[in-house]
Formats: sequence, structure tokens, C-alpha cells
Amino acid sequence: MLPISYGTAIVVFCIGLYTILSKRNLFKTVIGLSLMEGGVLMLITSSGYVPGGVPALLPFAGGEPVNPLPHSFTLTAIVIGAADVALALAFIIKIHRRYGTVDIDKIRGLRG
Amino acid sequence: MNPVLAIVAPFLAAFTIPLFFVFRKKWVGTAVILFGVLSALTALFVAAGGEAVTVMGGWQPEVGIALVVDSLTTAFLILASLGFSASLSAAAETFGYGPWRFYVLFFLSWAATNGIILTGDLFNLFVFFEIFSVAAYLVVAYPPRSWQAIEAGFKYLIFGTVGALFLLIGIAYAFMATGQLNMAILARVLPRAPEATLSVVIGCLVVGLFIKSGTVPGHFWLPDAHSSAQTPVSALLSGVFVKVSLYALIRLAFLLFGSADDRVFFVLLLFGTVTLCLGHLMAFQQEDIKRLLAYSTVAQVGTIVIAIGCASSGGVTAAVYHAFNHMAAKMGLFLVSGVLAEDRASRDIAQMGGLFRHRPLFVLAFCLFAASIAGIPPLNGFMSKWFLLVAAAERGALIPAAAVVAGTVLSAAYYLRPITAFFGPAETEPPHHRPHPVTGAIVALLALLCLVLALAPYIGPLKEGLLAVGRDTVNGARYIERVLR
Amino acid sequence: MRVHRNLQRLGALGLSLALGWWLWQGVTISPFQGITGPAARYIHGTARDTGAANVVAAILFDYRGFDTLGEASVIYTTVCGVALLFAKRRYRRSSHGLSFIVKRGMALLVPFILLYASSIIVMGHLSPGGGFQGGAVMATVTVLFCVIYGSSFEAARVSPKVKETIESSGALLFTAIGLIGLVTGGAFLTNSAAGFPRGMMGHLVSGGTIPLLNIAVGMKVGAGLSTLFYSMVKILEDPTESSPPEV
Amino acid sequence: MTMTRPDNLSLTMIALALVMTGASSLFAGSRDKEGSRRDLVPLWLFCLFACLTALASTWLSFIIGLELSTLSLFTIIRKGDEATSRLYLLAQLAGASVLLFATSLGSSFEGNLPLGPVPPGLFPLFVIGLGVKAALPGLHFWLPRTHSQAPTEASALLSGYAVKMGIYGLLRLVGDPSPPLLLLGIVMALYGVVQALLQHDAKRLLAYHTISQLGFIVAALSTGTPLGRTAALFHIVAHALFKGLLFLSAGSLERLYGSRDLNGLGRAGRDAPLLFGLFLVGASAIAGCPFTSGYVSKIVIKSALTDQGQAVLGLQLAGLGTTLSFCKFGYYGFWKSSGDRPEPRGFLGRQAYGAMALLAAATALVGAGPLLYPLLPLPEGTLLAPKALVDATIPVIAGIVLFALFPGLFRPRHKDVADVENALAPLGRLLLFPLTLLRLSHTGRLRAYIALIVAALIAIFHSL
Repeated sequence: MLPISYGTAIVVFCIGLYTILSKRNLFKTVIGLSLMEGGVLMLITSSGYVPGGVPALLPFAGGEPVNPLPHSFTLTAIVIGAADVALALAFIIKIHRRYGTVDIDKIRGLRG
Repeated sequence: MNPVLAIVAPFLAAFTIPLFFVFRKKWVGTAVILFGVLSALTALFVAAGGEAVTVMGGWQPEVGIALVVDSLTTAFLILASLGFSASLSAAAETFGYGPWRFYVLFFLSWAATNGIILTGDLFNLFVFFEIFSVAAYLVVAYPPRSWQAIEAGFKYLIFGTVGALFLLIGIAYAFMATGQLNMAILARVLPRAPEATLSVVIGCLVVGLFIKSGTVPGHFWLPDAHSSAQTPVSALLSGVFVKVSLYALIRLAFLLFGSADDRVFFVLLLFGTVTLCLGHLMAFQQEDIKRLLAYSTVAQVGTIVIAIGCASSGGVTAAVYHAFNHMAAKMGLFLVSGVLAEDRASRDIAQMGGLFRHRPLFVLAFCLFAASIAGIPPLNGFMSKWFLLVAAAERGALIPAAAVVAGTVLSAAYYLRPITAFFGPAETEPPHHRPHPVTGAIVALLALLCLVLALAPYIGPLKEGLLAVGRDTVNGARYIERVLR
Repeated sequence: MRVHRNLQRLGALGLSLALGWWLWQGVTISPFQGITGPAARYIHGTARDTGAANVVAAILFDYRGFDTLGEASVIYTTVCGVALLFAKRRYRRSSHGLSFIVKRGMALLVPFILLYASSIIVMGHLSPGGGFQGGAVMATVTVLFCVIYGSSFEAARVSPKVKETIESSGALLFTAIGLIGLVTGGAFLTNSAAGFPRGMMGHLVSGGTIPLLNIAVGMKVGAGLSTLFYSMVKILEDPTESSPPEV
Repeated sequence: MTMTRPDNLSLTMIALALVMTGASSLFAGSRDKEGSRRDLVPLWLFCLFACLTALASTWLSFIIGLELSTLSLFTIIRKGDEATSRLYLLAQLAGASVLLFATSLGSSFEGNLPLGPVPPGLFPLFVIGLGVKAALPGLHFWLPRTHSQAPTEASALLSGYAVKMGIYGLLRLVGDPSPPLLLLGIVMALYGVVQALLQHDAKRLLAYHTISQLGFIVAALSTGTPLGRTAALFHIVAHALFKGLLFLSAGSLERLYGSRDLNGLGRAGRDAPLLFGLFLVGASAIAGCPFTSGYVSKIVIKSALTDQGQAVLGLQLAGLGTTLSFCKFGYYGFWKSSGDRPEPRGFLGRQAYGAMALLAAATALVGAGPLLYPLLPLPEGTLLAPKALVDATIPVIAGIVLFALFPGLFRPRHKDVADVENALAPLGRLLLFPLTLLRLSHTGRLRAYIALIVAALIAIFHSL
């Protein structure tokens, strides 16, 4: 169970990285970033897994609760990630207005 | 004074400025100034209060989030408040108080900076890094009218987000391996983690901080952002923002990685040397004065990373001392070059002829700052370079030390170009002229700061303080004991 | 050209796989030995320390409330920044919305959405949910306004200044609660030790500062997200600007 | 800066600095341009920093003084030629950087490396660092150009004092006999003379003679014996005075006729006989004619090197070349009159003559001094011994005879002779090429950048 979830998380992370490295569309870059973040969050959440655990709501009915700490991290990190994505999209709108394109390889006015 | 106030004061500023805008538009300027003074004073009081540990919510350090003040924190709090105050005054003169959202972002980044410096919790560090970075992307992109600003802000955002992700992975692995987040406790339990986990933790944290601080290979955003941003923002980026990430690197290196292995410090030395060389060599080829300064910042970041990589108290002393020197000099350089570039309406060095006649004091200040950065004796840059060289020699890091001294010659070479231009023949058209009284005053104060810092090794308390920073920081056990007492 | 692109993809794949391999190496999978560290304290101490029933909420708003302040500030920063990015231009607001039926249906739905959002916010310490989630639901109301009635209606109903005020007030409320804790309890964001009533576990009034902080965060996030949407949508509604990016 | 109670060496250097700066500022003050008073500030700043350098007690404070004096000289040279001043500054900074690096290797946070002999492992680095200042062969690339392009007062200070600061460092550094350094000194002495013979620019010719004479000093101090050190110090003083005098007279020629090219001069002997006289004082001293300061110092150097027969032979050869080249300078610069040579355009003030007279008097005093007061640790009567007289006279006579026999051989050419400095530009271009590549690699492609970061991360994982 646990190896599968960790493995999935890492696979999602790698897909995100691959997306960033190989796609030229800015939106896809942002999607890649979200995927990477999702992978990391899955990793964190998986680490809170308890066999047969119940949600961490008092009173713990029916057994051991799962680890609540990763959940709180994940909540925090999700919000932060959402903020990042929102900002990135706002920048893409501005970039599209300036450059008329969302091709990442064409947005290189600053170099050298 | 409770350390948290150093974080809360700028937060309060950021949260109230919109209310002032909605209800009392005229007071925004006053509020910005007052909150600026308040934030700087709070941070300085916290720094002056000496060592302290406080835990949010009154819990034990393991349960809550601890804020820790020790000598390293003190040094960087002072650095941040000096830098932010200088930049705020320059921004107030350059932008006026119309763009109040800019000031909101400014204070948010100030709060986050103080948060990064004070926090003793790894996840909290990440959260503050995010506030800090988001605010940084936006102040770089201000005003969002020029394409350079937008492109630089966007690239900074992508780099920053990737860096934050690496930081998050590092923190996640550290948490997965130990179940702890307090840095003091982690310093105890993390070395027990398996080898592979440890290398993921250290590698990801190091690379994340490399990206945030502009160390090779994460330096690509830095020249774009520094050269595209407005002058006060460039000064702030170079003077404070980069240093904050280096603070985190110092803290984590000696707390979490120090116990692990010597190889971490080898990596720091290696990448620091590469950064130093690349920064100098790239600055050598720039035509744009702000880009030149930006690449020089890259080189100086490399210098500080080398100092950290020396893994000794002397190295940390050199790093902190150099951070201060670079803050004073590079902020001054950016402010002066901003004024001069405005006079010529161009950032091209070739266009800057004859400015010495036009603004002699600014140009002389430029020469002073440039000499300080290049490490010409007996200015402050030379003193910290000497500290660094001695630390490197003690560590046996000969190639980095040789790179540092070679960098002196290179940086003298490329700083001579704008200086020659300033003193050279004037252009035909008369330059624009707008008085810059506030910027002038700040530049004068920064020049004074440079001179004071140059004397630091000869002023007993300052020297003792600098050495104490190194000793306390390297001694991780002392930190752990103080937090967990 | 094609070869070049394929090579690029191959390189990207290689790098991703290599990084994934190292991350996989670093994962430690040991047999479960019980929860240790601060998490154990949270599980066993929440009832005693805070009086909240939702352990995650207790961590978010009490034990590690400072993180939450920071996290809410990230949103605050983003909202402020997006507004800054799109400021200083007069965009044409659209005032035509969707059909009458949809508008009426929306009008009927709005109170229930608001009620639902409020319940998520104020019950955050008792059940899954809280300020962020409730705030997000709250923001959907303004989003729906924009979509169904057009952005000028939305701007007239809930003016940007009102949102600004609510957002900042929420943030200030959070800080003020923290400062009260500092004054009476000796540390920032102190909960029951600073005299906030712990209440009976499971009751609405329980958990000390946790519901208050939830409300503060709800204000901040609700107003912030709707500002975010509004800032971004007003540019897309401008016909001169809205040529969709070719993908 | 950490200071020391000055010993004789330091005091001599300070006195020399004062005299040289005084003469230079007199000469500079006589220039018929406005603003010359402000021009004197860097000169006296140089003097101040030179004195601080001489008083330094650690290598670190020595370097600080060295770099400060370099900076003040840089501001003077800037007025002569911008590009040359940059070359000077960068070359000196490079030397000081090597020195700083070497010093840091020997220092610790507890204590700085004291000024004096260093651990043997660091010795070569120190020699390289000081060698840039003292223009050891190969490291002299900056010297001819700087000396010839700088304003005359700066040339006099450069040759008279600035290069001596490197020699002063070497004097402090060398405690034991050092055969490689002796070899370097001989090579320097000969190389400088050969190059000087081929020059047609008066100041450039003098610059190469500076290298040659520094070779004498390096050879003397490489013995490490007290006698050798005294000889070196004596020659430092003697050379500073007469070379300063020669530079000032070359500068006077330039001021009078607007040219330094020996092809275009030749009537100064009649137009300004006093100048010619002063030049002859300097020239006879540098050639080592008996009873001049150069004679005394060369005798002492030779007696310090008595057991090194080949070295003495090399120095004699260098002396021969020196005579030849000053015959050439005197003949073509002052005497070879022909009707078509231009009239003097400028004018030499009293101050300029005063500056040269000061140096000439000092030269004469140093030449006569040891005869009057037995300051030097030489056996009684060595200076007047026939062997010494013969030794000193042979190169002088031979030089004059050779010059008289083959005057065509030593006629000034019209082309410059290649030296290390000519390699600088191609070398720079060669080094710039990879730099351009580096810059081109910053393509602005975000994906490539991120790929690089990931690759670095993986590399770090491997190394951890």
C-alpha cells in the first residue's frame, strides 16, 4: 500500500518535471509546476498513513487516528501552491499582451 | 522585546495600508513612513534585546513554532532593517505614495524576511520563503508597464517556484524521516536518518536555496530581475533579498548538514567558486550598467557561499561581514547608477560620459562603492575579503581563495569601465537633471556605513561581535541547547 | 529540427527519471511503529489544550497558527500583486450576463451558498473545513455574479473597496487575536492560556481562538479570492484585449 | 595597519620617498598649466602611503600601503594616458592579489604574517607577487609602457620609488641565499639593457634601464648576506636619485621640443646646456663612472657577489650596454645637431631646474658620501683600490669606444621592438573568446535553465 502511494507521488512529480522541461506552452509549464507540487503533497500526505486509521476528528471512533500533521502541511502548501499558480497565470496574461505568444522559447528578451 | 513583534510590525503595516487607502487616502504616505520607522525600530530592538527564544502559542519548542534570536539572527536583522529602510526611503522618493499596493508588497516582504531570519521551524521557514518570494516577484515586476519587468518577474516566478518546490521536498523528506520540524530537534535526530534520505534532504534544500540566492546554476533569474526592476527594488534585491537566502543557507548548513558530512561543504565550495567566476566573467562583458552590477552581485553571492563552505567560525564571520559590506556598497551602487541612468535616460555605459561634471558627489560615491566591492584596501570589501582568505587558507581551500583574489582584478577591470566613462568627455546634449535629495542622503549614509564597516576589525565591540557570530553559528550544540532548554 | 526536439524530449525524460530515481531512493518505508514526535502530542493533547474536536484545525490554528498567518499572507500578497499587475488601466466592464432564467436561479441559490460557506467557516474546529475552504466557497458567489450578471454588476454589488476592506480587516483580526495572546498569555497567538474560553468539546463555542481565527481567515480568503478573480476577469472582458492565446 | 619601530631600512626608504616626491612635485609644479596645485595632492598622498608601506610590520599592512600608493599613482598616470593607467592599475592589483593570497596562506585569525622571511612553500608566490611590482622578467609587461606614457613626474616616481617598493618587499623577504633569484637578476640586467639599446623613445629607453638596474639590485639582495642587502639598499637609493634625474631630463626634453623620439631631437646640448650638464651627471652615475653614486653601489654589489664569477661577468656586460645606450641617448638626444631640427617650443622654469638640481646634488652627495664617511661595510680603501677602478672603468671606456667605432649600429630605429606587452592584446582576445561563448550560453531559454538546475541537483545527489 504505502510503496504504491509513494511511487505514485514520485511518478506524478516526474511527470510534472517532464512537462516543464519539454513543453513550450506557458500554460503547460504552469500545469507542470502544479503537478510537481501535487506529487510532493501526495508524498507528504502518504507519510501520515496509519494502517486502519480513522480521520483525526475527536473522539476517534473506531481506532487509531491518522497522523494529522501532514494534513495540516498539505492544507498550507495547497493554499500556497494555488497562490503561486494564480500569480503565474496573471503573469501569463500580461506576457501574452506584450509578446503576443505563450511560447516559452520566444519569450527571451532578456539574455546574455 | 518579544521577537515576534519584528514580524508583526511590518505585517500590520501591510494589513492597514489598504484600509488607509479606502478610508483616509491622504494618510497613506504618513502611514508608510511611520510603519517603516516602526518596523525598523522593532527589528533593531529585537536585535538589541540579545538572545531569546519564544514559542508561538506558548507551547514547548517541539509542539509550537519557535522564534530564535542568536547572534547570527541579530546580525541579519540589523542588515535587513538597514537595507529595507534605505530602500523604502528611496522608493518613497522615486514612486511617491500613489502606488500603495507596492508598499503593501514591500512590507509583506519585510515581514517575511524577518520571519525567515527569526524562525526556528523548518516548515515555517518554507512558508515565509513563499511570502517573501511572491512579494519579490511582484516588486520586480513593478511597474508592470515595461516588458522587461514582466518578463523578469515571470522568470523569477518560475525559478522561485521550482526552488520552493525543492525546498518543500527537502522539508518533506526530513519530516518523513523524523516526524519533527523544529530545527534544533532535527539537528539532533536527522543524522540518524538513512544515507539516501539524508542526501535527498540536503541536496534539495541546498539547491532550493541556491535558486533563491542566485548561486549557479540557479542564478539565471538574478541579472534579469536586478536589471529590469526599478532602482530602489534593485537595491533591495541585491542588498537584502539575496542575503536572506544566504542566511538560511548558513543556518541550515551548520545546523542540519554540518553534522552530516564534510561533503556538503565541499559542494558549497565548488558551487561558490563556479558562481564567483561566472559572475565576474559575465559582468566583464556587460554594456548595461545595472546588468553589470547584477552579475557582480552573482559573483559576491559566490564569495559568500565560498565563505560558508569554509565550514569554520572564521568562514561564517567572513560571510556575515561580507554580507554587510556587499549590502552597503551594492545598494549604494544601484542607487547611484539609477540616478545617473535617469540623467542620461539610458543604462548603456557608453552613454554615460561626462557625468562627473554633472553630479560629482554621486560619481565619487560610485567610485568608493566600486572600490569597496572590488576589494581595494583599506575599504570594507578588502577587510572581509581578507577574513575570507584567511578562513579559506585555514580550511585548505586554495582554489576558491585564488578565485577570490583573481576576482578582485577582474572586478576592478569591469568597474573601471563605467568610472572611466563618468570621468570621460561629455556627450553633446546636456543631461536631464532632477534633484534627488533623499537618494543623495541615503547614498551618503551608505558611504559612511562602508567606512565604518572598514574600521570594524579595529573597533573592539564590532570585531568581537563578528567573531561571536561565527563561533555561535558553528556551534550547533549551543543553539540546540538554548532552544530546547 | 524534429531530431532536435526529440533529443530535447529524451533529455527531459532522462532528467525526470533520474531525479525520480533519487527521490525513490530517499523514501524510507519502515513498518508502522505508532505516531511519534509532535504529532502524537497533537493527537492526544488537542482536547485538553484547545477544546477543538478537529485535530487538523487545532494544528492549523493553534499549535501552528503562525504558519496559517503566513499562508493567509501568501494569498494576501498574491491578491495584492495581481491587482497591482492589472491596475492603472480602465477596462470596459461587461454588463450583459446570461439569460433571465439563469439569473433568477442564481438569485435563489446565493443565500444557500453563503449559508453553506458560513457553516464551513464557523464549524471549522468541529468538522473538516475551516476558513480557507469556507472562504473559497464564499468567493464562488462573486464569481457566479461575474459570470451570470457580468462584472459591472458584481463590481456594483460588492465594490472592490469593500472587498479590500474585508480582506484587510480579516488579516488585522488575525493579527489582533495573536497580539491579545501576546499581551495576556505571554506569547503570540496564545489560545486558552491567554484566557480564551476552551468551551465544551463539540459545541459551537469551543476551541478558544480557533473559530475566531477561522472567521478572520474566511474574511481574508473569501474577499481575496474574489478580488483575484475580478482583477483577472476584467481584462479578459475587454474585447480589444481578449484574443485568446493560440496554443 | 600595524606599524613597527622603524629600522634603518625603513628610515632610508622614507627619506628616499620624501626626496623623490619633493623633486617630482617641484617638477610637476613648474608646468605652465592651471590647476597644478590640485595635481600635487595625489603626489603627496603617494608619499604618505609609501611611508606607511615602509613602516608596515606585517605583510598585510604592507599590501594595504602598496595598493593605496598604486591607486594614488594611478590617478596621476591617468592624466598621461587613460589606457596605460588602466594597464598599470590592473597589473599592480594582480600582483598585490597574488601577494594577498600568499599572505593569507601564512596567516591565521590569531596572527598576521609578520613582514620578513616566509615559510619556504610560500616563497615563490611572494616572489611572483612582488615581482610584478619589481618588474621581474616576464612580469615586467606593464613597466615600459607605463613609464613612457605617464606624465614625467609620475615616471620619475614610478622608476624612482614605486618599483623600489617591490624591491623593498624582496629585501624583507629574502633571508637566505637564493640562486634562482640571482639568475633572475642577471637576466633582468641583461634583458633590460638589450631592449634599451633598441629603443628610440627616450622615456622607454630609460624604462628598460630601470629594469636593468633593478636586475643589479635583485642580484645583490639574492645573496642574502648583510653585505648584499646593504648593496641592494645602496643601489636602491642611488638608482632612485639618478634615474629620477634622468627621467626629469627626458621629460624636460619632451617639454622643450614636444617629442621624446630620439630621431627628432639633437640640439638640446646647445639650447639648454644646463640641462645637458644635469643629464651628464645622471648618465655618468648610471654608467658607473668612478666617483659617482653608481660607481659606489656597483662596487659594493660586485664585492657582495665576489664568489659568483659568472654573475659579475653578466653585470659587467650589462654595464657595458648601459654605457652604450647612454652614449646613444646623449649623442642623439642632445648633441647630434643638424639644421633641420625644430626650435624649442616650450620653456623650462626655474622649478624644473631646481628639481633636477636637487636630484643631481643628492646623486653627487651619495657618490661622495661613502668616501667622506665610511658608511659601507667595505674594507678600507676598496673604493679607491686600483682593481675596483679598473673594473668600473672597463665597461665605460669599452662602451664609449664601441659607440665611437660603430655609430651606425646604435642609431635610433623607427620601429618599436616587440616585448611581452605586445602579447597582451592577442592574449586578451584569446581569453575573450570563451567569455563570449559563456555569454551566449545565457540564452534566455527557461527550459534549458531549469534542466541545468535539475542536472546540478542530480550531480549533488551523486556527490553526497
